[in-house]
Amino acid sequence: MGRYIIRRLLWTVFIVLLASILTFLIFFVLPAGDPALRFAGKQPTEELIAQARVNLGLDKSLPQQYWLFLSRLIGGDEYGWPGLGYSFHTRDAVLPELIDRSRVTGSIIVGGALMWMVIGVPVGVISALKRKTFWDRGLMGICLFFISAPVFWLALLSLLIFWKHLGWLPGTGYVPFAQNPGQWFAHLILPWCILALLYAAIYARLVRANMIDVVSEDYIRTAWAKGLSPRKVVMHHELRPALAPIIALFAIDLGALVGGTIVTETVFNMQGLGNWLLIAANNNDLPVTMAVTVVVAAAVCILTLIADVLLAIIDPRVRLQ
Amino acid sequence: MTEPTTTPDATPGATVTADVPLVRARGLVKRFPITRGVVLQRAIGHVHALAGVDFDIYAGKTLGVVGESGCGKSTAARIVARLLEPTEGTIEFEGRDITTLSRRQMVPLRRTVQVVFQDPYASLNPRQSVGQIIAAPLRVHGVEGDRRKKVQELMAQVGLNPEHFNRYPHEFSGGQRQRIGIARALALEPKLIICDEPVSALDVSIQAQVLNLLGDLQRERGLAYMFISHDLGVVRHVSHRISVMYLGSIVENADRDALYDNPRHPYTVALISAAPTGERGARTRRLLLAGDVPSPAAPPPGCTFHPRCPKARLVSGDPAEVPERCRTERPVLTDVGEGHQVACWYPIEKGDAEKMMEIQASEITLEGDPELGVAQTEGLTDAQPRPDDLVDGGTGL
Amino acid sequence: MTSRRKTLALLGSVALVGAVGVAACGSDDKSSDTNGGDTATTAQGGGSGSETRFMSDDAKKGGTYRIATPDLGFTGGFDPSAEYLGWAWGLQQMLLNRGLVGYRHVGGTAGTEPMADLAEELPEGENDNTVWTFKIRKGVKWSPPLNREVTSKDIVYAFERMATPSVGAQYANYVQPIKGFKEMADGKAKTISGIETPDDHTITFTLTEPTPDFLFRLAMPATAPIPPEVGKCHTKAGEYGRYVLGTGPYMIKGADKLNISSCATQKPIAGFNPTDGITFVRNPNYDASLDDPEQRSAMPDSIDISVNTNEKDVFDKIQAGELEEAAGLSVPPDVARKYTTDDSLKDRFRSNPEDSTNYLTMNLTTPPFDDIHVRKAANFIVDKTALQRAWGGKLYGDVTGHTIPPVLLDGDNSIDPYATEGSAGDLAKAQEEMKQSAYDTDKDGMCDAGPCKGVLYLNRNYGAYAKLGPIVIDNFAKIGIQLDAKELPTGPAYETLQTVKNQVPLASNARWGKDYPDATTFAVLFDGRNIIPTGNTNYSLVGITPDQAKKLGVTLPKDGVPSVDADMDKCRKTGGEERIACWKEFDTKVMTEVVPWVPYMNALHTNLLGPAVTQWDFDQDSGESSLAHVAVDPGLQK
Amino acid sequence: MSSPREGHKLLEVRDLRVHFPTEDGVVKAVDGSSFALDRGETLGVVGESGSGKSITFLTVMGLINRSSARISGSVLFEGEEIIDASAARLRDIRGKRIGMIFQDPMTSLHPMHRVGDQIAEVVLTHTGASKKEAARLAVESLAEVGMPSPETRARQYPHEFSGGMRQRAMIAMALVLKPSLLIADEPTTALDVTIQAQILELIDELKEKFNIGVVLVSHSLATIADVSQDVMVMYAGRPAELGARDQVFQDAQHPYTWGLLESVPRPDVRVERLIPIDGQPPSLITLPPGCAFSPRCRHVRPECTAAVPELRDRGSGHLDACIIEPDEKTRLREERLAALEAGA
Repeated sequence: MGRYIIRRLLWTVFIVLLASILTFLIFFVLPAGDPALRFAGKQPTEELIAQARVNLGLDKSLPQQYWLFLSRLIGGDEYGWPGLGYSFHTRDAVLPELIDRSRVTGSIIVGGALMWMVIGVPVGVISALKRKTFWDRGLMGICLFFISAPVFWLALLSLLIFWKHLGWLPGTGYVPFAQNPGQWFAHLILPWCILALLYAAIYARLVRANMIDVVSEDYIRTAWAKGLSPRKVVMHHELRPALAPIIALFAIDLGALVGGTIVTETVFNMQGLGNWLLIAANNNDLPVTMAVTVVVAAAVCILTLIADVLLAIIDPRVRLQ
Repeated sequence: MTEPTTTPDATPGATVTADVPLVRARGLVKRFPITRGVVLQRAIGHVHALAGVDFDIYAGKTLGVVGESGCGKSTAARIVARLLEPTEGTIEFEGRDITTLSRRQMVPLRRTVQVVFQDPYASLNPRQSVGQIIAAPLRVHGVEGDRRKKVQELMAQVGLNPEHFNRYPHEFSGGQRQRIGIARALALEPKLIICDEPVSALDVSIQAQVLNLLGDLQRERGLAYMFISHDLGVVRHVSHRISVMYLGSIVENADRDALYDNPRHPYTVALISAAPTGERGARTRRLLLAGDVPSPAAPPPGCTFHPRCPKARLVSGDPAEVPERCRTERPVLTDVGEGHQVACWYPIEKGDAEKMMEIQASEITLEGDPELGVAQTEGLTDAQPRPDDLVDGGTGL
Repeated sequence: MTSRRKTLALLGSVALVGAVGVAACGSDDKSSDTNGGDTATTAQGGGSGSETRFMSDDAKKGGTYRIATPDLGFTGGFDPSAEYLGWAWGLQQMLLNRGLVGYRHVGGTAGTEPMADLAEELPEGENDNTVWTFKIRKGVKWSPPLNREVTSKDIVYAFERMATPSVGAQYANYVQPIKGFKEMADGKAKTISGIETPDDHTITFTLTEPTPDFLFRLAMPATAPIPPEVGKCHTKAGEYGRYVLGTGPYMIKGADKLNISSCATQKPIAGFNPTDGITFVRNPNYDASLDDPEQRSAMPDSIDISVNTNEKDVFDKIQAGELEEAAGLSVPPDVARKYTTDDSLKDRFRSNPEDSTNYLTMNLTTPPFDDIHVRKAANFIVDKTALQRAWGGKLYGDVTGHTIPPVLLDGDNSIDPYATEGSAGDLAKAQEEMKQSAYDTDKDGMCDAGPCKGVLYLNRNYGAYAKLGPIVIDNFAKIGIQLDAKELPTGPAYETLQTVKNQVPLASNARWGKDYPDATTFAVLFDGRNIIPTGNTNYSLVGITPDQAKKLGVTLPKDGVPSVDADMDKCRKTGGEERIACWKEFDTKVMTEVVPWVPYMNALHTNLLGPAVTQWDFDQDSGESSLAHVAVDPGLQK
Repeated sequence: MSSPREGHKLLEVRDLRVHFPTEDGVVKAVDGSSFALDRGETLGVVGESGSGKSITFLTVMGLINRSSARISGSVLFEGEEIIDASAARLRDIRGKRIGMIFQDPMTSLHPMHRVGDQIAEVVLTHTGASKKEAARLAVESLAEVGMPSPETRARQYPHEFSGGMRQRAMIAMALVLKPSLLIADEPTTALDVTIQAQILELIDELKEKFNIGVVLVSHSLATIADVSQDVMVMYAGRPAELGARDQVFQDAQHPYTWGLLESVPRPDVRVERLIPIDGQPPSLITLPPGCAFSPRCRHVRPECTAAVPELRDRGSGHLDACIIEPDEKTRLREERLAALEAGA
């Protein structure tokens, strides 16, 4: 197990490097505009452009630039470790902003994920157990609605109702937990719900499908033949195999959301990583793009690692190799 | 039907002379690597699915191959069908080495070898009508002419109503589906059909129908069969010559009746003895083997059967002892007369069977062979595929 | 210059959509990208502003004035030495830091007149406008933690920063006439020889050429004092933005906590964070008696600028009273319509000229636009009203027929050599011109030679720009020019246009705005000496010489390309009313003898004000809200 | 729980009917099944797919969902009528007094729980035993079924077991509380030949040892032949023939049994051509009138289709559901055997 985790962590490093190289190449290959032009101002002179290149490190060859990125990443820079440089766009150190924004995105994702699991799993289980009943059809209908409803629209609608009309919740924006836990919660509750509704719906359908598969497994028949109570059959025999496949998916979804809650962040005006990546991409902000890429890649890798370890604990057939 | 012989007579319809087998397989070895890693895979071991196998298939005749899961019988069949590449060894088809042929050169040969699979439903595309399914090989191989007529002829030949060519597989029963599979195999007029457990999934009363159909087709068309089965009764019924396989090797090779009447390998004896016959008191005459088949990933040294072999214990005179030779040297197939080949250092002699049973009786009740049960598990701890998972199911087919 | 990437595929799981507006300079578009149609309400700008300033009789000091923006969008990290965003200039000039020269920060021509700010009074240029001596007001103190009096050395340091390459000063070109500036910038000198400080309150600039508009240049925030004890710790491009100290009525919240005992102890000021926004609070060291109340009324106790990525939410909040106004966003047409049609709300919608010009640029070296008659025909045929509609209609822009925005010509908008009925284009007049062109071989008024087909036309691919394309294509087709439209995201569109060797014949993806209220900041676009291989802003290549053409790989038409370099040089040396007249003449010449553009609109800046705003004005200089003169009633805030 | 009174059969099923209403019609999976079984006896039940053999015993176990099936008749287990017993009552019986094992040991054990825990769960569910005690019983039970090193095995997971071992573990689970009845539904079908023999041997041995009744369900007559005292042949949801093993094998009375015996190739006897049963098993929704086997029967006569034939005792407890007179059948049987011999 220990060796496996170490190997996987090395693998993570490899993936992160690969992702950063790809991002780096995409940045320079895509015809997106020369960042130096932007920093040379509105009326650039050749000297100014050249100077901007030097200032941004764009005067060096691509391998040199990448090497610089890498050595800073590993060795740290004046802003701390890992060294992520400073933003082309805000001219500000990337690391502290990354930490700030990670808190925002983290708050959204963790809360949302908790919510969607707490809603999605029971809904799926109930639907599967009450298969083809009014409950099942009703719940799955609702799920289908949330899966097909555009997140953007749902988010705006929820704001309109709960902020503008009812006035129950504060509007958009983020309040750090350390500043005011109550406000933090009040501001996050809608984004959580919006994020959770879609995923809860997806997960409910998955759990239901898995449960239905599991229910017809031979070993469930064995469980009944043992004279177990229905509760015990569900809790002890059906749930585990039905949820095991969800774990891997959960990890990947969570990882993807690290950089992917763009719509939620934009609508609810949360300055998180997704939003940042969007701004960075719009502004040729290489250091920020690279930083978010590294974080997302690392998050996906580490989350899937955790999922795999969890899966191995839950399902003894899975071997960590 | 002629009496089975080692060198068969030229059967009507056969295109090859008696001496040259249709298929001659020599030294077939197939190893499946057990890999670790996602991108950079490295082999951490091998499943020895086939460990050097020789056999001949003659035109118009049936080679039966029996053995339990993990013995390599399906791997051998797939290699002959060219669905798998052997790791080592050669296959000659009508005297021509086809192991080295390119994909393109294989095309005409593929027509001459067809496969009928175990699960008739899984091997038929549910979205195609029966007519389309049977015509598919004709289309693929560019056979011209009235395909519909040809399809209907084939359907009639295998006992399906030719009017039903527009129906879909789910509208047919299991036995009828297997007939569809057979019709499809026949479409290109092959010389050899590989039957991989073709009746195992069928009900008893239907099995007989399909076996009779296969027999009739062989007589009419001079087809050769390579017939894979775990059911000794079925194999005996269809085969002219039979190879018994155990853990990737052929342990005994003999004409049908010689094998059943006078089995020489202890494993063959056990296999025949274990098969249910429905006879009264059969149980008392059973030779029960201890333990399970070891993992092909870690086959025992020497004779692979030695850990379970009752004859070896008879030879040593001690239920817990096995002769050194069996543990260290691997026996090769040796002719013991009239084309009867056996790979055993101490082939069964008259009276051995009864004696073995006595040993067995004491052994079976004492918790099998403790070493065997645990050793096998240890050999398999690291998610190595189990024999039944991998060798017959995990080949990507 | 803004470079944007509209979309970027990054890792399979991360898809980026949309684009958040970033304003790099006054020229950039912040107009609506939806067509609101015409609304028959007149813009409120253009006047002196003071009459419209007060919305309520009892505008009081105090409260927090709250602004939201989708992205602070600073181009130089808010470091005044480098920052080139007009809105950022406004914040620095009006709130944070006083320079030698300032403005009234009101709308209209009243807002474009230079005023003495940190200087005791405005000097006359001596020696043919080459020597300028200023007396600095005594007693003006830096905000905490500095607390000391501002001196001439602080101003010298600001100029030295601009001459330090690593700082990345984006408009140092405006102070290059100072003697010795270039030497320092090139590393040949340690100081700028043309700046002298006989004492702490006197500073003299000696210039290498007559520069009558030098006062304007000294109103730019980069020339305002910077305390060396802090500035010298931050010489990387944009870095000082998080440490800006000033002498204005406000300071960045938390500036007083800055530990200036050494460079190492300095941590970014807490009140400014590119992620969340920037908050200004009163500077305790600010003495209003040492300032000009005309320039700054400084009513609110604090000004809070927060980032909000949801545009709709921003306007919802303004209407609900949770915000006072937006920055970096144009009022959506549906909201604008509601506020312009309701008398009780009318006062809360403002529309002012931001002194920018929208135009189609034609390349003087590429066929068929190397023929002046084709260019003139283009000016006749384009339906400017239709283009204005594409931008949202009259609330968002005034149709124009010349290059320099009227405010810079003393409000004169009469130059219009290609006027047509309703500004809708005139086929007959266009064909008349076309007939005189060599590209009209059969003289039927239609461009029919080979180069008239498949003419590359560059445009942006989103928002209002995308709506321009079909109109332009349709208009040019009427005179036989068949355009081949290429629509790109903002960044690549700019880069394509700014690379000379691409030889883009026609483009509508660029706009231009003033840097300071003088026409010279528009003339630069036609300065042949400014042509550079990449990053070039003289898109039409006006005044390109055969030498330059050869170096850049451009083929010149046989008659060459007209130049206005001498004309602009002449105007730059003049001053006062003579100067305005000279620029009018210049503009007329550009439009009749060069014809590099089809100018079609001067954009209007729209503002929606929340119900708690009790006083508001427009700052003509920055082309944005005048935060120097806003007031809010906390009781009306939500 | 009442102790079984003397004179009661261990299991007595009378006229059991299990019908599943579906959209296409009522599937008559079991349509009048009657038989009985005593302790120390093995009842072999043979039939093809769809013959109702598995459904019959799933019904006995109470494992058929009553909301989806119509169940009628009588199931007396140790003298107690359990056909309409409450769910709780049935749970009490399942695992404790009736153990059941299934066809595929690969999938019948829970893949995520230790084998020992799965066995111990039966003990914990039905007795007040402590966890420790339950674990001890589980190991004991594993030892009982010939599992080498049972302590180690109890801590392992099913995937670490071979097929034979898994089936042994299933048997250990079924028998851990020493029930009086073991229902084995195709217990060897998925196993290799040599392992099949081991498992059958084991079941027989345990039957003797614990004096339990065993029901051995199989599609193959040969499989059940050596270990059954009584044999029931089922066709289309009804018993076709029921009798002592020797009666059924040596003196089969139903043409369907004849067909089954003749159509199977045997390793010990070779025939040139097998004699198959023509046609297909009937649809359980639209059963043929009268004798369900009549459309496939070579000896069919008009009376066959008139009424569903009753199981009739041909003497000494040998019952069959064919209306042809015994003498006539003896003659027909001899003819068939002669034809078979001719083919050999």
